[in-house]
Amino acid sequence: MLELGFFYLFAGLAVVSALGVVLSRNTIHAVMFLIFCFFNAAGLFFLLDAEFIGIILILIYVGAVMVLFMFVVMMLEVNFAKLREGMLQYLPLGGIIALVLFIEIIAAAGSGVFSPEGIPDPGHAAQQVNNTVEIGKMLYTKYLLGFEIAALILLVALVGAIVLTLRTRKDAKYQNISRQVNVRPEDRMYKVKM
Amino acid sequence: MVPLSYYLAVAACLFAVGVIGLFLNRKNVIVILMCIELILLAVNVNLAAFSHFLQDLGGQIFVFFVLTVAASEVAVGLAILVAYYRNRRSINVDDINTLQG
Amino acid sequence: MTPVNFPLPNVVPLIPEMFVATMAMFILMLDLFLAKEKKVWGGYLAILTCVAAGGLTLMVGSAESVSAFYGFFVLDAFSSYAKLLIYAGTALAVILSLDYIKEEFGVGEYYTLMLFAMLGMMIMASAPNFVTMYLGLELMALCTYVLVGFQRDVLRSSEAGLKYFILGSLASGFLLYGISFLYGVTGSFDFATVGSGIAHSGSGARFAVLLGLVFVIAGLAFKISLAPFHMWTPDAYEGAPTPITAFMSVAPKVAGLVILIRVLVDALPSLQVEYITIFSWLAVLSMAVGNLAAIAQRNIKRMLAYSTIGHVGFIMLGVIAGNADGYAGVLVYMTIYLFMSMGAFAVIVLMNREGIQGELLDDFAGLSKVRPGYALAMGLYLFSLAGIPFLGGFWAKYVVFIAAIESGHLYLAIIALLFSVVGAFYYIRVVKYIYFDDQRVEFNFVENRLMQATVAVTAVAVVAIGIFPQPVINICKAALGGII
Amino acid sequence: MDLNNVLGFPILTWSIFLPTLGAILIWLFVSNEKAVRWSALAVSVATFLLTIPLWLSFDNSTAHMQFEEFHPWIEAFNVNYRLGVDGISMPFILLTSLLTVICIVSAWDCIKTRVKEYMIAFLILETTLIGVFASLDAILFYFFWEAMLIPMYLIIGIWGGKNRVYATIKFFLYTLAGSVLMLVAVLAMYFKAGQTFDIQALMAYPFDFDWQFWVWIGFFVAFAVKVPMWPVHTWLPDAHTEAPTAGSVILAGILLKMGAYGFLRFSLPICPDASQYFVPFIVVLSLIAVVYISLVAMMQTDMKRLIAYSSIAHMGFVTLGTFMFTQQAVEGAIYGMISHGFVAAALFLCVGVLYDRMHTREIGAYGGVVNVMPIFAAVMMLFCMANVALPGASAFVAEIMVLAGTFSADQLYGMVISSKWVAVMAATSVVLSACYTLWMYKRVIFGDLVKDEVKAMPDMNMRELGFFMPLIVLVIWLGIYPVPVLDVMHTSVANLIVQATASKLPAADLLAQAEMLQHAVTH
Amino acid sequence: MLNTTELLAIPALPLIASLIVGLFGWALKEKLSHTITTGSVILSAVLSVHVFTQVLGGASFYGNFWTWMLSDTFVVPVGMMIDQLTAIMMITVTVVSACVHIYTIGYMHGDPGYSRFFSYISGFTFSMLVLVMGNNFFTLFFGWEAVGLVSYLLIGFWFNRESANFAALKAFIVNRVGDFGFLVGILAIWYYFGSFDYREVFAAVPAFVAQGDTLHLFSWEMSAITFICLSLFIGAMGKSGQVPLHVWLPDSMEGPTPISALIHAATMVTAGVFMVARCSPMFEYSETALAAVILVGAVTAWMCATIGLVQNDIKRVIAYSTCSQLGYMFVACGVSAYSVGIFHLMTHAYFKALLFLAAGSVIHAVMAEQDIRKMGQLRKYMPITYITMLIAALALSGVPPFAGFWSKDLIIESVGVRELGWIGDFAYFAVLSGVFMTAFYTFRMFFLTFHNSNRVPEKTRSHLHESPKVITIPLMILAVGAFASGAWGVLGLDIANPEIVNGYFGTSLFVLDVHNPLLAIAEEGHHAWYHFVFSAPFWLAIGGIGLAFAMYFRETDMPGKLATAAKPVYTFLLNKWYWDELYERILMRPAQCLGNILWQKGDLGMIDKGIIHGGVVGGVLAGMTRMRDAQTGYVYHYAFAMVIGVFGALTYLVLKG
Repeated sequence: MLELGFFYLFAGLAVVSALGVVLSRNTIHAVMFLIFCFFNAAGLFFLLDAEFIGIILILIYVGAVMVLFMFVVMMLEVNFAKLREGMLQYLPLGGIIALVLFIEIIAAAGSGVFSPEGIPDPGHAAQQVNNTVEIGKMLYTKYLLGFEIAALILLVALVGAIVLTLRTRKDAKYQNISRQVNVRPEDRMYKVKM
Repeated sequence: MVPLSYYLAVAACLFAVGVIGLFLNRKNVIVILMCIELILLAVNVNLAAFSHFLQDLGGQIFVFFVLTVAASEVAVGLAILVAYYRNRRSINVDDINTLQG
Repeated sequence: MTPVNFPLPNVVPLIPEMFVATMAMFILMLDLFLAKEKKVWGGYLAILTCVAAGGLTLMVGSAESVSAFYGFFVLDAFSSYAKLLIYAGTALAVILSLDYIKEEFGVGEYYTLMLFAMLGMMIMASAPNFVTMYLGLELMALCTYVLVGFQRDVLRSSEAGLKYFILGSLASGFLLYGISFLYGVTGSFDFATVGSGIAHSGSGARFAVLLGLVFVIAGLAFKISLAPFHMWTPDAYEGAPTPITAFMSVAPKVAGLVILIRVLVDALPSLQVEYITIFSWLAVLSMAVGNLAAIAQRNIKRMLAYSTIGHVGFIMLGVIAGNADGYAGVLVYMTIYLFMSMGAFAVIVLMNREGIQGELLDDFAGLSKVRPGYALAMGLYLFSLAGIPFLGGFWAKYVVFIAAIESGHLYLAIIALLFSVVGAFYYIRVVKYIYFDDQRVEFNFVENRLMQATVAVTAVAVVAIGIFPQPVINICKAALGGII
Repeated sequence: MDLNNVLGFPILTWSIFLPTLGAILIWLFVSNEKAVRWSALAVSVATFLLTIPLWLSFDNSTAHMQFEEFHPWIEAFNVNYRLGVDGISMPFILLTSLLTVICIVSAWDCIKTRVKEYMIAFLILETTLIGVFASLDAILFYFFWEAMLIPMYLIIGIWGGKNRVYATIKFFLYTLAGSVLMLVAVLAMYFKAGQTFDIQALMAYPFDFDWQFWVWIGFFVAFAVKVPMWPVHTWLPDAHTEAPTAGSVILAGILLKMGAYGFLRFSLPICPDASQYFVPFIVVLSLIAVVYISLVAMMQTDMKRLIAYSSIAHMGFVTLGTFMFTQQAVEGAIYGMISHGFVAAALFLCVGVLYDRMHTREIGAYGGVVNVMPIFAAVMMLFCMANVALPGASAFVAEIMVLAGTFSADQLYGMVISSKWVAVMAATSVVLSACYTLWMYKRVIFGDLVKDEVKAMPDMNMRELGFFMPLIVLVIWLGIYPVPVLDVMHTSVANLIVQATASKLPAADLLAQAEMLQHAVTH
Repeated sequence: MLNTTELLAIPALPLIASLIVGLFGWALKEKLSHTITTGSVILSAVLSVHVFTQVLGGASFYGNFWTWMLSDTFVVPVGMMIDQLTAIMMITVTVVSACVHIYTIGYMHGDPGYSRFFSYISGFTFSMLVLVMGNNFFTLFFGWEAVGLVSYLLIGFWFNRESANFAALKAFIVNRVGDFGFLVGILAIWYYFGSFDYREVFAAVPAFVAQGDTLHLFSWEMSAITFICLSLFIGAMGKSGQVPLHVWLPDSMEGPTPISALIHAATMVTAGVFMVARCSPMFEYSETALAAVILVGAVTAWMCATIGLVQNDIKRVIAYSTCSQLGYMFVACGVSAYSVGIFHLMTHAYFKALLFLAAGSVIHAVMAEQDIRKMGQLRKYMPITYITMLIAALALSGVPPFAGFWSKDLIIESVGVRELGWIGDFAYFAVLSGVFMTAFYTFRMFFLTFHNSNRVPEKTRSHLHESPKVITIPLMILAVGAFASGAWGVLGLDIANPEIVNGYFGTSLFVLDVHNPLLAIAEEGHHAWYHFVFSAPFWLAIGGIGLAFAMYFRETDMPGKLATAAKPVYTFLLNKWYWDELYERILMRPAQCLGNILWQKGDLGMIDKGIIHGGVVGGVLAGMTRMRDAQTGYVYHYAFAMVIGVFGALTYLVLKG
């Protein structure tokens, strides 16, 4: 019962704050809503015995990604957005389609195969099973390839982000590695005829 | 006990909010990026729920990968956004239309 | 804590992937140590990497299907052939970049990202499950987002990157959501297990399975620019640096189609009726969008973007056919399309001046009088794209049409052929500019031997395949042996 | 595979690819314009000489394919490189190789820009045209059929008149749109007939009526556009008007024949029942071509347009003859195509001669040409009279045979009126062709010399006379002694008629179809 | 049997001459040109006479030389058949042609197209000979078309004259209308008889008629033999200038006068009569066709005579007279007096050629003036022309003993004795009144030219002189024919004698006994030499001449008064019954209008603009615009499209179940 209560709490807050992300006029508020949403989602993960995922959601997302968001929002000095008429204009058709799609998804979610008869609740795992250890084992054995690729993805993201945003400012001094490597004695030292 | 469908319904709500936010949004691109985060969060909730109910750790590991990728995406996405902002001096979604037709 | 035993998996099938990853990182590092005028070495190295990877793939590849990394990687003839196509597409795109990407900053990163993108495609081609597929796809996608927006000082490049990124993320979201449902029904990410799981799932799961099917198809359709998931294509093609446009027009399509076929064949075989219905609609829509909207274009990159959409519509006939001939047709089509598309972009890049010229149709006016060789080659590509015989494009269409007719989709073949007539219009209109009109602007060609060789080789290939298509068809049929 | 090739040497392959080979050599090694002209001429003459043994060694007594060649091409789809000719296709190959020579000579001085490309385009065009007539594999046929579009598109587009872009794109798309449906029909037959593209095997395969019906329509669209039949003919006047002279010559001389040849090679023998079913339809379209188009031709103010329309009218005769299923009509149709190949070609060359001097095709711009160009006037008179189908000219033989064959076809399949009245209506062409041809001749050639531009026109030179000479000889020779040419066709046409009149349907189907026809007639 | 080589030489000689002069005329001197052609034609005339004498002796020829066309049962041979009918046509053609050749030497002297002209008329002689000598319908048709071609070329000989070019075009096209019928007839013959050969076809006719085949067009029915004969007769109408296809013949006078004489009077225009006579074995079995022949012939004979009354152009008067006389010939054929028709054809050839040549001589003298109102009193200047023309005029008017009398009288009698209902009555009236009018207009023309007052303009008056010998000698030769051929025909060849069947013609013509008017005439015993004194035609002719004498011999004001008094009639006749205007209104303009409508509205409007540009291209462009507009550039629209895609696919699958 307690679990259900927590579920409703987390789920409700997650959905409400998700709506807040979409509806708030102030981007900063939107980011804050998103952070809150993630917190609640992490709560749901805990309810699902997925402690590791829940923790990294908070650590990585709230700790790093959301900060990055906030950083960009601040950096770009975006004005407070005005709601435009355009939104209302598209709302009827868009709303209907989204609604029907939503109902279809809900119908799928509630379809027989996912009902308690289809998949009975396995209950919560015994305390001695360490979720993080199990995940670690899996990551380094069965899912090793995925893990390596994920590493490459992070590398690519790093390179990509740098290549797109790093600017050489005229008023700052930089180290030019290739010039340093390619330097020749003549460049640095020249004989002065006396 | 909370049935699986409940989790899926929550995920569906998050997904729907994300999608609606994506194409009804007229504010700025950052909100769109956040909507995408919502969609991915919905996926994660789904996967975690399935993982728990099927007693299969694979789902959680997939969530782990999704989170990794999502973080990378955010990094790249924000970088592109910054580059765009430098050129256009705006991140209003209605301004992103020089390429069309 | 008990020590965990980490057995070393069989890495032999992954040698090409490992090699490419290593080389990509090596180029990234090397770039730091190269002087400005020598940065282009990174490009040459990237070309060598592609070639060497091709050699390695041929070495490790076999007709039998080899599985590695606990079934997270599969190497068979199908994936090997797809990889060869991807190498060729990447190598040609790199060749086109040699003179295009010249800024002091980011040259090494550019080639690195291209190689990483290629790596992503390679992984996609070899993915036997959704995890590998997703990660490969994202590796490729992230690289291409960056590459599209690579000209960070150019508004349309950034805009293209931004749009591509947003929509690509959305598509990933769709794909993941679909995967999650399939996982929910079957409890596995492995294609084969998912396939049997769906086959044995009861009617109660039907709704969830259809949901998964639709969302997975939507996610993959985005990658291959199938309407209505194509909207990013024209904008991204136009905004991206031309070599990247060339790159995107072939290699990711190959990877996308290969993974699509694998998903359909292995994971969704019991939903064939459903997905054929969906693809029929999407194919017709793609042909309509691609061939009709292309007529309105003045920018040749944008026109070729729509043309790609149209071609994907045609290619889908092979997928819809749903048999070995159809899938082989897809490979044949992509092989021939590789040459046509790369050749056409090579000419566009050769005409490039200040990043702009060579993009508008008007710029091609009178080309035949100034550079008859380029004009001839371009004419061949265009007629080939239009599907006129003695050029490869004819057989490309032929193989998918005959597969569609064989499987009873006569009406689709007729619709496709009628759209191909519409499509012929905008191709021959370019020929009109090249051959019938007088010169309007000064030409200023890039003189690059490798690029000229690219034009020559692709033109000869288009003609040679047009006259003797048998080898290509045979190879593609053989490549398919692994999966059907 | 038992090949029937008395020469024991792949003459058809050589005939097809010699021009391309020549074109490649010219492309690679010849740069001087004059040398280009001479070498192109040499290649075309060599091709022509090479095709002559086809005639000389031809066995008139058999309807089997001759000079056959066979090589597997694309085994995956059972597409083969299968060549061979019979009495129906052989004359067209000679017609092609001869007209190409004339085209190249006629373009000698008129084409001043991009001579090399022009000659190469023509030689490649020749390859595709001969290929069409020599193919015995449906895909090979289609291959050449479509490939023809590329050189023709360039010829009209690069060297054409003022409105050439519109004309050439129209031509390209019209014909392409038609042919793609043929491709569908061919591919559909492939699976139905047990995975073969062999034309002879397709002829033998008993398709049921529904199948024939749709395949026939697929073919019809392709061929009707090419012929061209009303109402899909409007590309032709435009293309003809804008094409350079030699382009018009080859267009009228050969390209139009490909459509009717297609009817003979595909529609009739492969879909005999559908062909019979569609006879009334074809008859109506053909009569429209004869009457309607003739009236339209009369009102043209542009000479080339007028001749183009006259070509459509004459091709109306050809399609009429093709679908009459009588020996005379079919032979007349084939003969009509050959004759029209020469006559229309010659008329376009005549216009070309005038155009080279005045650079206009407007009838009104001329008048009194005979005063300054008497030889030309005589030559043009001859071809105008041939166009009118006066006895002694080749066109007469064709026209009379078609009419005779039509007259004797008797009860047409599903027609309300007997074929005699069809023949009578078609015979109005006797009057109408005279009206438009001679009226044009009168306005251009006769009359007083009042226009200064006309006064300055020199008569034909030896080169011009040179390319008219063979045409004059041929038109008259074919007009007064057509028997050798007809002899070539007899057996093949007789065989064709047997194929086209023998139903492929089982008896029960035939009964049902007869009832359907009865139904159609009574309502 | 006749000598094949000789027979082949008769058409071959003019052909060869024509080709030589035609191809190499530019290199030949005038003298060489005319020597070659004239020589060959004279030679062929001599050979023709020789053949004729042999035929008189009972010889004949029948044979094929080669196969023209061959396809299954469609066999077209080229061959010759020489019988009495052919022989008489041959001498008529070659003799008149020879005279015209000689005449032309003088007449066309100095014309820039001199050798071309000779080439044409020699070619014409060849074609005409092929026409008459052929042994099957196709050879006939070949000659038929060839003479049409030459006629076209010769009418338009002076190609700088707009009117000549127009006349040539008109002649050709009107003839093609006839040819259309002829061609259909030939095809029908082949279809029903399986052959083109005269002998085979004619032999099969009785059996065929007995079999009673019919033709249907919807509910309309016609017997096959009538269909064949009417089709052939349409051809004859075209070639022989019968109403309503007569309009080209008067206009054909735009050509040089020698060819008016040769082609448009003596030979080519009579080809229709020849053909009907040749096909007598078929026409005899179709009452309908014969009635049509009579009706058309009679209408033409009468109508063209009325037009001739008021014409002022000397050649036009003669031309209308030609039409009219051709009408007589057809009437003769229609009443089954084929031999008489051919007889009139022969006599007419001589006197009409003579009239034309004499007129040409006059025109030559008055500097190419053709209006008889600007002539007069020429008798004094050109006596030979005067006398020969007088002979011809008398012959044409039917005054005994000149040639025209014999043949025309027989025609009128033949019409008179046949009982043919209203058509016969009308024909009788037409031919009788025609005699009066013929005599009147002939002598009106004659008096105005040679008598009356001298109205020749001063300028040309000094030029008036008799023509040179090359012109007058042919006149004299033809005058002999015009004088004597009639008597020779009746008395020498026994043409009117029904006792030997058809007289001279023997079996070459076929008449059913019940039809044969000559039998009836013989019963009535009208063939006594003096009977003409009691016959109406004679007095009508005298009356016509008398009226002309009264009105035109001296200058009087009678014609003017008459014209004013009957102004509507006069105008109506002067404008030739408005036939040209009628055709202009109901054929030419509507055809052009229709052509324009079909072109502008049909081809350009409906097909090009409507279906192609409007429908197909318009559709494609509309699709294009729609597709392009969908690509708005807004990322949310793109996302929306993806959502719609997913929504659509999912909903579709869900609804489908």
